[in-house]
Amino acid sequence: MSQKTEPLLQVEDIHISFGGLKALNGVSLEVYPGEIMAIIGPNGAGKTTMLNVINGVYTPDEGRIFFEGKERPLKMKPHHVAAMGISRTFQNLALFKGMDTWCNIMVGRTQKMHSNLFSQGLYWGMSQKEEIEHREAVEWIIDFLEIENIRKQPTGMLPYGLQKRVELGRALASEPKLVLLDEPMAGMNLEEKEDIARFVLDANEELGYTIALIEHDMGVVMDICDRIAVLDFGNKIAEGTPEEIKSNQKVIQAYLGEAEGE
Amino acid sequence: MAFFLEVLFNGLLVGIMYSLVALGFALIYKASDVFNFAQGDMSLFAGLALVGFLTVMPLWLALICTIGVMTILAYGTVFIVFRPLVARPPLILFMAAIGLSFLVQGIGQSIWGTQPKGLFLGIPEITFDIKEVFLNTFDLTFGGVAGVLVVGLVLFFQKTRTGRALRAVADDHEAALSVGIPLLRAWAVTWMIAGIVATVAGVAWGSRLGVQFSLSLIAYKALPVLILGGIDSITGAILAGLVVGAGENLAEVFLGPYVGGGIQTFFPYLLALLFLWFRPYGMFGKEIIERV
Amino acid sequence: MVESADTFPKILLQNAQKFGHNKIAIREKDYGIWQSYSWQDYLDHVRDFALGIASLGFKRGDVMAVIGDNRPQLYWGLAAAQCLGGVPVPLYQDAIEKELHYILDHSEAKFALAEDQEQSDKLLTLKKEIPRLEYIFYEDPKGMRNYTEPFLMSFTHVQELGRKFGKENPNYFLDEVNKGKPEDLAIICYTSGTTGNPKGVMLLYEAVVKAAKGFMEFEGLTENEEVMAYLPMAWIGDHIFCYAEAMVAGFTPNCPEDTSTVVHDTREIGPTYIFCPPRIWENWLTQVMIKMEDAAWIKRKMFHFFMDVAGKVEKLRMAHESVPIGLRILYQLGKFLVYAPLLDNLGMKRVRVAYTAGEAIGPEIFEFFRSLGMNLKQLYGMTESTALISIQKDGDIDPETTGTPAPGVDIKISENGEVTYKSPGNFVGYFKNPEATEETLVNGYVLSGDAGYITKKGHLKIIDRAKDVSKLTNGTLFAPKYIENKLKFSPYIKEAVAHGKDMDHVAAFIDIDYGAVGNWAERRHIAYTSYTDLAQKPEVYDLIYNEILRVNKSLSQDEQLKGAQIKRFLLLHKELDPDDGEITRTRKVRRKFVAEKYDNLIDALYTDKESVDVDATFTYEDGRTTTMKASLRIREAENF
Amino acid sequence: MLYRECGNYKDTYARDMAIFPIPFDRWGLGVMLVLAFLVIPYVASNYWLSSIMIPFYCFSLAALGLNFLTGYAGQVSIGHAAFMAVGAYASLILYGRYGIPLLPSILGGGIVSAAVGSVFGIPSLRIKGFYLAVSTLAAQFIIEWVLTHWKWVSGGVFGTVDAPDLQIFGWIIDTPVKKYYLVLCIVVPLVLFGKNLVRGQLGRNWQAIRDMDVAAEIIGVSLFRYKLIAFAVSSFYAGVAGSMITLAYYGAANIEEFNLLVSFQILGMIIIGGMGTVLGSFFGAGFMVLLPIFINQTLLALLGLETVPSDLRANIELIIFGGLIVFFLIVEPYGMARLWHTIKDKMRLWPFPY
Repeated sequence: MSQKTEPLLQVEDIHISFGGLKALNGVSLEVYPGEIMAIIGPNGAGKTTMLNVINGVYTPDEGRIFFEGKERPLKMKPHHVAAMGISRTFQNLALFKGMDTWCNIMVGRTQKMHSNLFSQGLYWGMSQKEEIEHREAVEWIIDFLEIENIRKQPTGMLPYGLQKRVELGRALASEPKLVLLDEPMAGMNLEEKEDIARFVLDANEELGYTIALIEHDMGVVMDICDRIAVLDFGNKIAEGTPEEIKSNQKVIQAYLGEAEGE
Repeated sequence: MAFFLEVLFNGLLVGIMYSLVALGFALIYKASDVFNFAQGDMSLFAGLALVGFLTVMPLWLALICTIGVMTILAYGTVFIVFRPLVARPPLILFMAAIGLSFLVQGIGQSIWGTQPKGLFLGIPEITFDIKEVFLNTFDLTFGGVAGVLVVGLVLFFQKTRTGRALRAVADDHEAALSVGIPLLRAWAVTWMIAGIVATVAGVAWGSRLGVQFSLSLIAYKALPVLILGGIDSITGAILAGLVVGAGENLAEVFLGPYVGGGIQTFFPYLLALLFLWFRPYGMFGKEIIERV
Repeated sequence: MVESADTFPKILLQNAQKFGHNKIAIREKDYGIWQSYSWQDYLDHVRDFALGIASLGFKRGDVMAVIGDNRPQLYWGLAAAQCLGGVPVPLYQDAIEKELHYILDHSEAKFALAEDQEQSDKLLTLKKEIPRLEYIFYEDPKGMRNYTEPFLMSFTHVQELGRKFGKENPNYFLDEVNKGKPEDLAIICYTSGTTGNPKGVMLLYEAVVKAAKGFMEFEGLTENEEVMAYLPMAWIGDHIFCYAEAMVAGFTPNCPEDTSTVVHDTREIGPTYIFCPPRIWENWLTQVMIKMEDAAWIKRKMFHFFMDVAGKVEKLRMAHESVPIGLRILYQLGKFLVYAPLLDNLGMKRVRVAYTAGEAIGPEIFEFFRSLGMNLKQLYGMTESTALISIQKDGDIDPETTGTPAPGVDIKISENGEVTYKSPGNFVGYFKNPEATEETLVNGYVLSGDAGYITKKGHLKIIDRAKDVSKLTNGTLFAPKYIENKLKFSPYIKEAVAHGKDMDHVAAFIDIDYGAVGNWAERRHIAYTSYTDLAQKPEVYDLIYNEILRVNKSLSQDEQLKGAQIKRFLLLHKELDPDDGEITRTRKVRRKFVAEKYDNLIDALYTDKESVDVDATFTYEDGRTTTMKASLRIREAENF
Repeated sequence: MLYRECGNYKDTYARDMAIFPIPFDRWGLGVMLVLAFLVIPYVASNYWLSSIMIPFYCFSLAALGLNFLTGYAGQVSIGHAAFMAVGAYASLILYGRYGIPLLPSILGGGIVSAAVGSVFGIPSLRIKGFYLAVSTLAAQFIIEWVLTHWKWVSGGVFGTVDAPDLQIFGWIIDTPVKKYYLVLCIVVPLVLFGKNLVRGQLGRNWQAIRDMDVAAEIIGVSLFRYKLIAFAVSSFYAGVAGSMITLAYYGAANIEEFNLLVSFQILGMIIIGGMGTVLGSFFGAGFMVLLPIFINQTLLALLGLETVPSDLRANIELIIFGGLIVFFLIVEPYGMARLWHTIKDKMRLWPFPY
């Protein structure tokens, strides 16, 4: 993972505030192709806000966003951002509870499906072809994430850990250039965490996905990430390799501070 | 000019009534997340009840009885219909309210019959004019009553202990529970107040148009008011009521003739839609920031 | 091109010609659907892989080990080795490294085909100690990206090599196949002997082919059968079934997606032909019973009522007596309400022929499935006979026996009561183990090592391992296995070990069935923390006590074994576990081992102690061990 | 108990994703179709055909339409009858005034209504939840007003237009049986079409929006596009339903047949029938159509109250109707369809409990 290559995603000097409260205060980040990059920081540091800015859920007050070298408008509809090749999982489960696992993942591929309403209604011609070829792709992901036995179960019923896994699958389904994971391991037991960590690594090494993730479990972050950026109260206080971060005074303080706060 | 003022003023008088009904909606929504579709039917119910009682007792007693009936209705609603639905998605509650509206209407009409009934409270209907602006005592009276009630409610919620408790419930159910405010009782009280509001509206409308099914339609007047003002805002309800009342009256009188008349039915909605396009949460509604 | 189809490679060619793409040769549930391969595909895959390993230096007579869950690629691996005149050696996928090490080393395997990362890892560690092992292939590339060993290749990669090699040597494959002769060695199956090291049973093509044809003719199998391929490939039962018979008859084995989805996948396929050991049938029955226990009482009542009906009808059927009309009507009703849906749920609606073999099966279990209308039959066979010795004919069923000698099989009972046989499927000896061969293979007859006799009706009845049959001090015949099986017929008893050799009475260790007893306990709100805890609950002792009485009663029926009723018993603090060497992979008790390991318990059983302490040592999956103290109760049991 | 799934394996995705993968369901459907096409027309009395079956089919279609919008896409609409009205008037004008053939006119009605529907769908892009629900009322009132006040549309303030005789290529459709077939032949294909929509990409995206709209959009579902499509499709179905019920049942387009109450009834149908299921639309419609008949002919008769005045009956209907909506929301928020599925699952597992 060489720093020289030009970044896949680059956000510059992002400012955003909600009703006077400054959520992000001039934060800049880069994600390089092929890396696993982590954004860490105490609660309320603005990590998720950053993802939402990237996804186009929020429109920042100031700043610039580049993807694959091209600048994109600050105000952009999320599904257009998705079309650019950025996918995402969510901090609090955001599965489509009414649908089966495989349908959830199938939705992830919606951008790739183009058959028109009539073809779909008749389930004939293009739409049938599409449904089948995308089902194959979905099955590949199901196999990759080892969730065969819940393939046809409504996701609402699934245990938490599995739901997170399905969400990961949904994010990978779009074959994105960049995957944003918002606390993929929050609230999991050790075993589940190891599983997800393995899948994230596989996705990165085997499938070559570029991944940016938010995570609280330092152990995991230090293990699997190439680079780490640390946010605190809407500012980036550090950035670097796990080793550098470990020894960084500001970071330690930020965390201690939080510890006292709690 | 005088005519314009007259139209405007009459519109405002009607508007106050709208505010009142809308207030009923807003109160219940704030307190229990229920979008009470049955508000209009409650007015009808109250009207029917009052007429019913009037046949056997004097007005003052009849009014008290009506209020009593509405209270029972309120408690019944909360404990039979909404108790089992606590913490269900708002959409479900909304639909339950629709079901409720059928129940209330059906029950009311089965007890007191469907045919229109006159309701005479002996309020004189004298038309007089101030600088050619013609008004009549009847409208004024009810405009007044409604106004008083609106002010009263606002004060009740701002000043009294119960009122504040109810607001607490409205703002945060868990918190309210944690400080020991019994949720369901709070709801019941709110519904009771909404019942009284409905009664006033019902009586006012009833004594103007006669007590009949169409009374329940008053709700559909209040709805645009509600969304225009912002579902969860009391101030919004009041202001929007006046705006809509005035607006629709002016529109009917000055625009109506060109398009074939009868446009009050939907003018308020058009107004609300246009406004919401720019402020999706109404004048004073709380905006929800998307969290993911 | 193919002279006579007398070896499996030739039969494969023949099938490919005969069926081409019109007939499915094997299916695997993968990526959510049943991936199907026609006989032509089957051949193509086998050829490519065969040529691939040939290009890597696999020669006639070389040995290839195969290890993993049932996968088409692994079956192709077997065939590929055979095509080149090599010998496949299937291994138990759950075998511990010690066993694997022995077999790999002893079989002189040059190549090994593994299913996935898990199996490859085992082989990689073993390769360090066994340099003779040249190449390791894996079917599922998942997680293998970081393995750089040059001798480690994916199945598909080898096939590519094969295609290249094939272009250069177009006739190589056919030539090699045609070199194959019926008297060549087809396969070496290692039997997990109850004592000592596994022995490599050498089977020739003629034996396996004859055995397969034997089954086919005896049951009139066609190419339209469907079978489930989910039992260990190293077990002769699976080999004869999903490989040999499938080739000879041309029918279709189906590999489930995962061990956790077998039940579901079986239901989808609806096999027409089933072959499994009693414990599988037992599991199914237990599952049924547990589920029905949780059903609404009305349903439960209905279920039990109709099962009684079915039981009565089946008894009459077996006795060849006519079924009264009333009962018949009830049976039809039951068929609609219970039997048919039940079979459908178990995925056995389409079963034409079902076998139980390898162990004695409990009459209750046997009759349960038969009474549902399934043609379940007992089969007596061993690896040494390619699974074919005696078999029950349709309409000549006796739950106590294993039927009459199969066509072409001659059975003799030696004077010491041991069953010996000569069958077309007979093996030619143990690999690199002449002594054992001499002991077992005496002038054409195989000494089965089982004690048994031929009943008046000409059926073979097996009592026990010959060497285990002994006498109590009071002289009565003591056949531990016979008693243990009777015990194990209870859904609550997983394993049992009976003691009594040269003792004055019979005593027993009991291993409760954690699932069944646990469920039983939960329904009675008996809290328990672990197996050990559950096993020592007085309520559980009572539960088992009744089972013991049941067994004693039935023993008291038999004049010979009357005196061998169970007097004292205890519930073990742990399940007997192959990993601890207490039972074999095929769940046969290793008596000596157990006797030595638990001698203090046995002693206690023959004193009048009320309880006994043990230091229980457990071995976790990862190999770590821990010890804990436990005190086991001992109970007296009434005799009749 | 009747289900037999053993041996029903799928070796291609095409088979696995077929519209009815379970054989028993296919047979079930077959039986239903045979009943609908070959049995009912010959055993049912004219009264049943024209006053029960035809409205039942039409309302099923309308309910299905609303189900797309509310049950699948999660956008509440309480002005749905208005779109039926649009379809009704549009097809009458096309057929009666411009002499366009019957079937094209009916579909045309649907298309016009779809267009109107999408216009009223536009607010849903900015407005959510109750705000949206209320604003759909606007459709009801505005359309009602237009239909009653624009002479060009309704020819008069009463908003009544009589339907001319129905005929396809000279084949006169006059008897109830013929009308029944006309309706059936339009409903069946449309329902299958709809079933395919909801189980395909469109349906999945709708449900995604319903369950978690923000997530859906981030995943790549264009809310704008799919909400509008939902409005369009659902009003198309409503329009067709409206025009058919007018042509084959009422015989004249009358705004009163499409008033607010009807809108609520359709909403009630999908609540009681089951939101987010095609089957539910039929359950709900059947229920709603049969309820009055049940009350009048059975309930009151049993109670010996045949003499109850009609207005009171109407009220009793209201009470039962409202009561049931509440009841279902409390007991089974997913309606009769869910009950049916529970039974179905029991059948599939029989005799096992799970």
